Amino acid sequence: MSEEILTVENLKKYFVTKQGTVRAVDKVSFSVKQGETCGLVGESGSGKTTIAHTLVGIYEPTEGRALFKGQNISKVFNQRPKALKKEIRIVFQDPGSSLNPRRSIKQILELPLKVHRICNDSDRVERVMELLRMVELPPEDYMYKSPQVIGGGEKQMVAIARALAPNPSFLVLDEPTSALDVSVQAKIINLLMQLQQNLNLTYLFITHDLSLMRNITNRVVIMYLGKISEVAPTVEFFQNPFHPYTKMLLSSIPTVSDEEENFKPKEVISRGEIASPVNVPSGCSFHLRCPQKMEICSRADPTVVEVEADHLVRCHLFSDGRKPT
Amino acid sequence: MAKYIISRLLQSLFVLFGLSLLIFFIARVMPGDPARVALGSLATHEQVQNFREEMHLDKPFPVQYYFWLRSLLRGDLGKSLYTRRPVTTDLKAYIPATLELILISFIMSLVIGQVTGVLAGYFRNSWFDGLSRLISYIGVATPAFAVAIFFLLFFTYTLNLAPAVGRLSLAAVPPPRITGFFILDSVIAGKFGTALEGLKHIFLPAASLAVANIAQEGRITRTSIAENLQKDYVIAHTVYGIPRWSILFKYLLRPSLIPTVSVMGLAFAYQLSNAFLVELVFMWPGFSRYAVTVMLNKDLNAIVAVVLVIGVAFFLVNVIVDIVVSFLDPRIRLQRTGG
Amino acid sequence: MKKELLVAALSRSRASFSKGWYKFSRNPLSVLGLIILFSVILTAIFAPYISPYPEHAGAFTNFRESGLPPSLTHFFGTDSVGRDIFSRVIFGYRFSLVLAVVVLSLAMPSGIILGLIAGYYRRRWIEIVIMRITDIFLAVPPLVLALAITVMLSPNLFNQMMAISLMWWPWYCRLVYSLTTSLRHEYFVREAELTGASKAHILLREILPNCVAPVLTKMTLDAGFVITVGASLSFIGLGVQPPRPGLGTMVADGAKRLPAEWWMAVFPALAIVIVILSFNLVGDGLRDMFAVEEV
Amino acid sequence: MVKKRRYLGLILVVLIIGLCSLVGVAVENVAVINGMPVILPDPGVAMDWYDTQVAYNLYSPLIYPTPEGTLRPHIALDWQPVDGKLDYWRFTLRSGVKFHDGGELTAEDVVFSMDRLMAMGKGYSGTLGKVTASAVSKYVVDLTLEKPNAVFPETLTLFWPLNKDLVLEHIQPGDYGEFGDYGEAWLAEHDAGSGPYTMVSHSPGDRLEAVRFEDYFLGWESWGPDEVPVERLIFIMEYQTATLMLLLRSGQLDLEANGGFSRGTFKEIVKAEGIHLNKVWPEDWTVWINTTVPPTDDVHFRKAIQYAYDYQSVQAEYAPFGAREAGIIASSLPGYIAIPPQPRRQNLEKAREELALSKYDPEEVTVVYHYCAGLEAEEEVGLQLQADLAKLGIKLEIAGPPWPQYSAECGAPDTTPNLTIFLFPATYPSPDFYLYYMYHPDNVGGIYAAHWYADEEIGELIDRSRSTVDFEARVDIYRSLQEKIASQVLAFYPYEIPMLFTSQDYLIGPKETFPTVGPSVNMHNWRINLKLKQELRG
Amino acid sequence: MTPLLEIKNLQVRFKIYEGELKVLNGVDMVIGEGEKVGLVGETGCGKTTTVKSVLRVLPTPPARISGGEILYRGKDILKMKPAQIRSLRKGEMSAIFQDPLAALNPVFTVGHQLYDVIKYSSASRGRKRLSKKEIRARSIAVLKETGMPDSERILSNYPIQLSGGMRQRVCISEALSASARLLMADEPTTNLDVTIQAQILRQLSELVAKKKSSILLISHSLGVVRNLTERVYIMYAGNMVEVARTKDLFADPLHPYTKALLKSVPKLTGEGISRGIRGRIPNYLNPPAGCRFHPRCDHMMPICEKERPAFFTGGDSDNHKVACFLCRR
Repeated sequence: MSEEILTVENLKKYFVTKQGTVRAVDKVSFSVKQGETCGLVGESGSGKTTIAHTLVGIYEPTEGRALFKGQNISKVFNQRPKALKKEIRIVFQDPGSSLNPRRSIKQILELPLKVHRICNDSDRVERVMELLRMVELPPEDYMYKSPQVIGGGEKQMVAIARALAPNPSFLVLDEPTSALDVSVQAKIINLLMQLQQNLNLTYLFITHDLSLMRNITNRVVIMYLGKISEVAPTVEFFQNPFHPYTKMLLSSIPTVSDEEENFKPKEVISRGEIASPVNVPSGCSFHLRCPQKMEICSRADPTVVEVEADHLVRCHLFSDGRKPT
Repeated sequence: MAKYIISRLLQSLFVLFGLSLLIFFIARVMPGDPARVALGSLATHEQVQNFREEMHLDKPFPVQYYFWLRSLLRGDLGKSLYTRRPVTTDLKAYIPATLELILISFIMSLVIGQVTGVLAGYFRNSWFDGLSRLISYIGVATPAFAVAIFFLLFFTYTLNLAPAVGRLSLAAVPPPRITGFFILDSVIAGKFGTALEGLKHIFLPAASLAVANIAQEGRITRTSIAENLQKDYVIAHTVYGIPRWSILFKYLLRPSLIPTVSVMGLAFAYQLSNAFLVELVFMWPGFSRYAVTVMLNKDLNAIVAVVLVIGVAFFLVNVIVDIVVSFLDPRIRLQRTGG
Repeated sequence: MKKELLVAALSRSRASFSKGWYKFSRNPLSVLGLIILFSVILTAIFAPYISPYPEHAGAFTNFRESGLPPSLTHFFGTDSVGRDIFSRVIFGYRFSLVLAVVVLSLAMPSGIILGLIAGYYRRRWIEIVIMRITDIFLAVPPLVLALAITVMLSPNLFNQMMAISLMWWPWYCRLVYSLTTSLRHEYFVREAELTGASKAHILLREILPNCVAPVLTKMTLDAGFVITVGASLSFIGLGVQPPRPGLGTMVADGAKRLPAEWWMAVFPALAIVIVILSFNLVGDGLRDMFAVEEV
Repeated sequence: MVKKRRYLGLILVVLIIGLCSLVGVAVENVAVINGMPVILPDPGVAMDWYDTQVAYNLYSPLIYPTPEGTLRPHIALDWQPVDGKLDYWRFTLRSGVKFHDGGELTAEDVVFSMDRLMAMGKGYSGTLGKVTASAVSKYVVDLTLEKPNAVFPETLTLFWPLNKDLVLEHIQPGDYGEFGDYGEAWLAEHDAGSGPYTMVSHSPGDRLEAVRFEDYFLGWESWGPDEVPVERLIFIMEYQTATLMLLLRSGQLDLEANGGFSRGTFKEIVKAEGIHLNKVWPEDWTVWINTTVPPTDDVHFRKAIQYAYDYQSVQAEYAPFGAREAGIIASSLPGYIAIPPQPRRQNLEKAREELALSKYDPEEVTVVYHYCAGLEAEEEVGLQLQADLAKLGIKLEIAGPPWPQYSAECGAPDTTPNLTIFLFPATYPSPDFYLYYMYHPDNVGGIYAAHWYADEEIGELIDRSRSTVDFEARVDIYRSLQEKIASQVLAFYPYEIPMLFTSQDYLIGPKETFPTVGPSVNMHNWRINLKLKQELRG
Repeated sequence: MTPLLEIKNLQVRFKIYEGELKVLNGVDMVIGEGEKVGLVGETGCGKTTTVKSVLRVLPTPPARISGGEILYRGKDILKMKPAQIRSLRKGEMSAIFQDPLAALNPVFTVGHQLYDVIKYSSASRGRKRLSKKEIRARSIAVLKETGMPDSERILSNYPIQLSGGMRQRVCISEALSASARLLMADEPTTNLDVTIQAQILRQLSELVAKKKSSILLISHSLGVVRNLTERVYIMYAGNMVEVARTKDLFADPLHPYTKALLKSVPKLTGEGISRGIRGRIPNYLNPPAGCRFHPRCDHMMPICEKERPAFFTGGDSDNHKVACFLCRR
């Protein structure tokens, strides 16, 4: 496969709050290859959004770094070169909050064009219309509308168009469809897939929805409480999940067909609750919920090991690099 | 909570310091000669000059301020140029009268405002609601001095119901000073006649002062009751079979009190500044009338003291309000204790 | 093509306007307030043409006609030097409205800009400086500080305006500050930052428009409040100077003649109530208008 | 629970009201007097009209003024210049004058009080000049002056001896060496006097109470059948006209001695039952013209203003209350002359002529007129002048700053407005009061001389009058002084009016004269007719 | 099976500025005694309005029930007096709401709220009043039933101190503490993580089974409904479009909307994702005439524009009913 466009190395992001230090992201490493869709999966509090925000420069990492095309991008946005801002773009989770309700869609789409001087004044309207067409919104109907009056799916389309405006090569998609109905989600996912092909984009797709991952990603990175649990190529992962947590996750998914039901791992049933990121349990942070807990789990934090080619897992069961029997 | 109060205290110390600096600065920059004002028209130039030296008025601004700060640390707010006695003595003499007034009007506004607010909120869009809204609009829109004048005209001049001047009849002997609150002191001293007089006298000024707050509080309570009525938890309580009255007076009232209590700090501020006008109209020998007098007399020390006292009072009221709100609202309480 | 787009844009704004008007007019009191407010403003603007005795608002005495009760020739009666109170009330509105306009147009922009800056640069020294200064001004009710300052300046309309303006900006500063601190975490602000938009763009184009609704509502309510404070200062004797008619001054003068010549105080006082009432009603209407509707 | 507490409060309130209504309030023989804010009743510090408001009740002056402008013995039975040069005076004191603590007032007390006044340099020390006192015997005091002063006895109406022993008992640390603070702090809330009333409480600027002193040296007259002595005096301070009228009508206020009412209220009082207006001595309305700031630094411009003012208009309004044409000194005083040019009428022709002679273009200048906030009579003059000057094309700006500020403005020539209006009664009964304080170059500036015109010639004339022994010769000098002053147009004088105090009909004085004296009221021998009070006020 | 709740042709409208929103356009539904019924629909299709209508807690105005009947054991709820409704709420009907944080009073402790719920619902039965101790014991018991860890400590906590899952457990305890005969769960797990969702759903189904309650599970997620219910209603834009036994519906969806919806759901088996449904849900102000789905339907026929389709029996079972003219035989 093609080269790695983004590499995250030992990324750490801690937040200091009144209640204590929140270890949102704790030593996370992974990479994304050119042209692929990498899925970053986790439940709430797993730190997936923090990673996304660190990558685009909302936060500065506490430790570690991220490399984009070999360039260190571990800086906040106002220290980033403009060219980088043009290359890496993000689509936020909440379509309601990501579009300024007091600006028209035209104004919203024009901003990146102006900032990055993509085209001159006369072409700008044309480009805005082109962008709208790209996301299948008729420009005549939408250009002068306020984001307030359009539906959630359409808002997200506009947000995608805005992200695409300066011709980026890398898109961080932070749960772009989690707030939407499935029928709308389907539409947007299809659009995204199509755009990826047409524009040769690389996606880092963040979601909590494993079924969605199954259908769109090349690789998945599973996170739990700020740490990576498992990294694997998608097909491989779904056929053969290693980590007890990922199994629990898979088994919890509500399904709509018997085939799916049969597909789910059976041995791990969901129990317990995710701990607060302020009070991460010692040892393996999952050990309190883990049905296969061992004595070591409460003491030592396991390290990531590559069990099979490209399939990494962070669990004491696999500490010797092999599958337990 | 203690930590929170301490941090508030530090913050308010800074604010009060800035406030005194601000007043000092403005007073120095502006034209006008406080010494001349203080001594009156027959004073000779020499007398004025001597007086300036005595009060450090001839010194540059930072020196004056230094002297003031130094004596403040000894609990001395300086001498009033107007009454020629320590400002602290004046404050002690006048504050209770205003406190008594504000307290009574506060109770009036709380009781009347709450009751009308709850009823109007619950019986939304009824005739009662409409009437109370209309009255509250007018109440909010009428400046305190206008209320005072309308009340005077109606209650005193037309109906001859209430006296219009002072805390007691002019010739009456005030009760021995214990708390400084005439009504309370009279009751303690067993002079019930005086207490009744005091009540009669305080009624009009307190009512004039209360009008705006009644209107404001009624409105806020009404809105929050009406708003909370739509909340999911009210629906949930209803569905789970909790009776209507319990929902209204327990589950609805407490969260609805939060906004009402939250604005009480501001309401107190309004009452205090309205007292400036009401005390003038009703010749109420209180702190606010004293404040207006010293301000008009450019009595620098007293002005600074008055402003600081108001600042401190405002701060205390806000802290109390905060404590009450955090008692009512666990969300705030938990946030503050960091739990 | 472009023309069509323009037409579309126009019809959208017209639709949103009429929707706004609907929400505003749902409360008949707001409409009443608007009507009163407009008439007051028009009356103030055309005071010389509307008032029956415009010269009575200036240097004029007619001792023979002093203290006349309300009649058809003098709707509100005459004052102690024989001036028509009705005419003077009309001119008095001028000063009240000018006061409100000047104070708000001085206090609002400065307060808004400082609030934007302080809110956006949270936890930086500039926020601390601005907000601590704001705290100092907010530590005491505006009337008290305005009174202290007006006294120290010499009492006239100009100084009154300056003093009240000086008291007023912190309220806007704090309002916009709190709006900005919450808005700056909104994704659309983040997005603009990440895109690389300038600070000016973020503050003025992204954040500021979202503050318009609360600020505008507060402004309308404040106009009434400023007039109250101005009238209160005038009532104490620190406002519009004679012979120009200040409503508060007129009430104070008239109060001396209670109860016999009640009209001297009552009509100017009612005039104050009416103008403040209309501002409040309109302000509430605006609040309804800007309120997010839940379906 | 909240509800229960509320009920508890309600019951408590009802209970209190119930208890209260069972007990009435006892009525005493009290006179409530409204005056100016009394702040420093200490006669060594007291200054200005308002401070001395109560002085005659608490203290006794050395010499007593009469409303006619003459003097009569009081504590001093006799006074004479010793060598005829008017700078060395001998006073013989009355014996048996008792202080409130029972001690007798002697020469020693007078010397002490004079020393105190001079050492502190406050109060009326400026009016008296530099005085050295020495006791000749128990009842004889010599007072030596720096300069001859023919009106020195008149100024002694403002000198009230204090009880030396009592003051010395209460001195606190202060600036005067062995005398500490000379008892200043203590005397702010107590008295050390020999007057008809003894102070019992004082809240500066708000309220002062005094009770009758049985052993007053002039004794107390016997009372009529329904008449009772005023046992207690309460001085209050209130400006609100409507409030005062309400208090007067309800019988709560017995005497209004501030005089701050306006024409409309006077009319009301005249019509009202049970209260009446008392015309006291005349006062001059004076509008100072500041001669140091443009455009009023031009004498022609000043004359133009003088001619432009319509004297008849406002004066006519007050005619029913005794208003008449005003001069430089009060018309009741010896040596009064009407100011030329006569008759004093508005003369726009002349005004225009004078304006043409002045160096200012009326269109380009603004004249500023200040009056004391809240005083309608002063505002009326301003409004009238504004209308008059408008006819000449001159713009007059009127403003009414509050009193303290208003009087302070006159402290420096550049802050003094072009025109400032004041009402001047004589603090001591002599034309000298007007002439010396208002026109002597030593006293230029301040509210008594806000014209800022210092003329050595005038000064010399005034000094000459002060050293002239012969009364008639002195009066001649007063006349020529008035003419000289009038020619400079330092002020214009809208009208003269008696001070108008309002009192209850049931408050009765010894000789049916009003109890005002100097800048004070003296309630000695005043009494309340209870029957009348009952009839009038229920 | 006797019907416990029967909704017949329910019509609800909301008044807004632009006019009247015709939100519920003739909803029909039957819930049998002890039956587990699902109601699936996308955002804004009227699911919550239906529940609120049944509970009689719809804010009126702006809402207005303009037609239909809601029969509970044969009695029309819409015609009941307040007292009757109150007694219904005590032990007959109960509900769980989508946002547990909003459904709990923020300023009272969990224990306090639970206490009152138990106190008032137990009082109705004519049983003797429970003592404080008994109520407390029951509170702890009902919390435990929902799988709440550490339930005694939870009683003194405020709702914000709890995690989303725990809050929902508290709500379930409140709803079930009165042993409700009919439980309406309105999107009970929407805001929860999948692992927690799985636990809550498991717990809920166990409890319902134990208490032999009927349940109406409302969700936008087909998967959630499939695992928990016996019968499913599919709702679209204020209409029921399809109802069938859960197994039948997922095996053989008949309505074009149901089909499209099912295809839009991403599957674990990775079959790719369909292009969704074109268009968007109709504006309730001027909903399409006839079948409200027809503008988005790939199989639109002329009649669809004119007539609202009635329920036609389709598929293999008599219980499988579809409101689509395609199924008219």
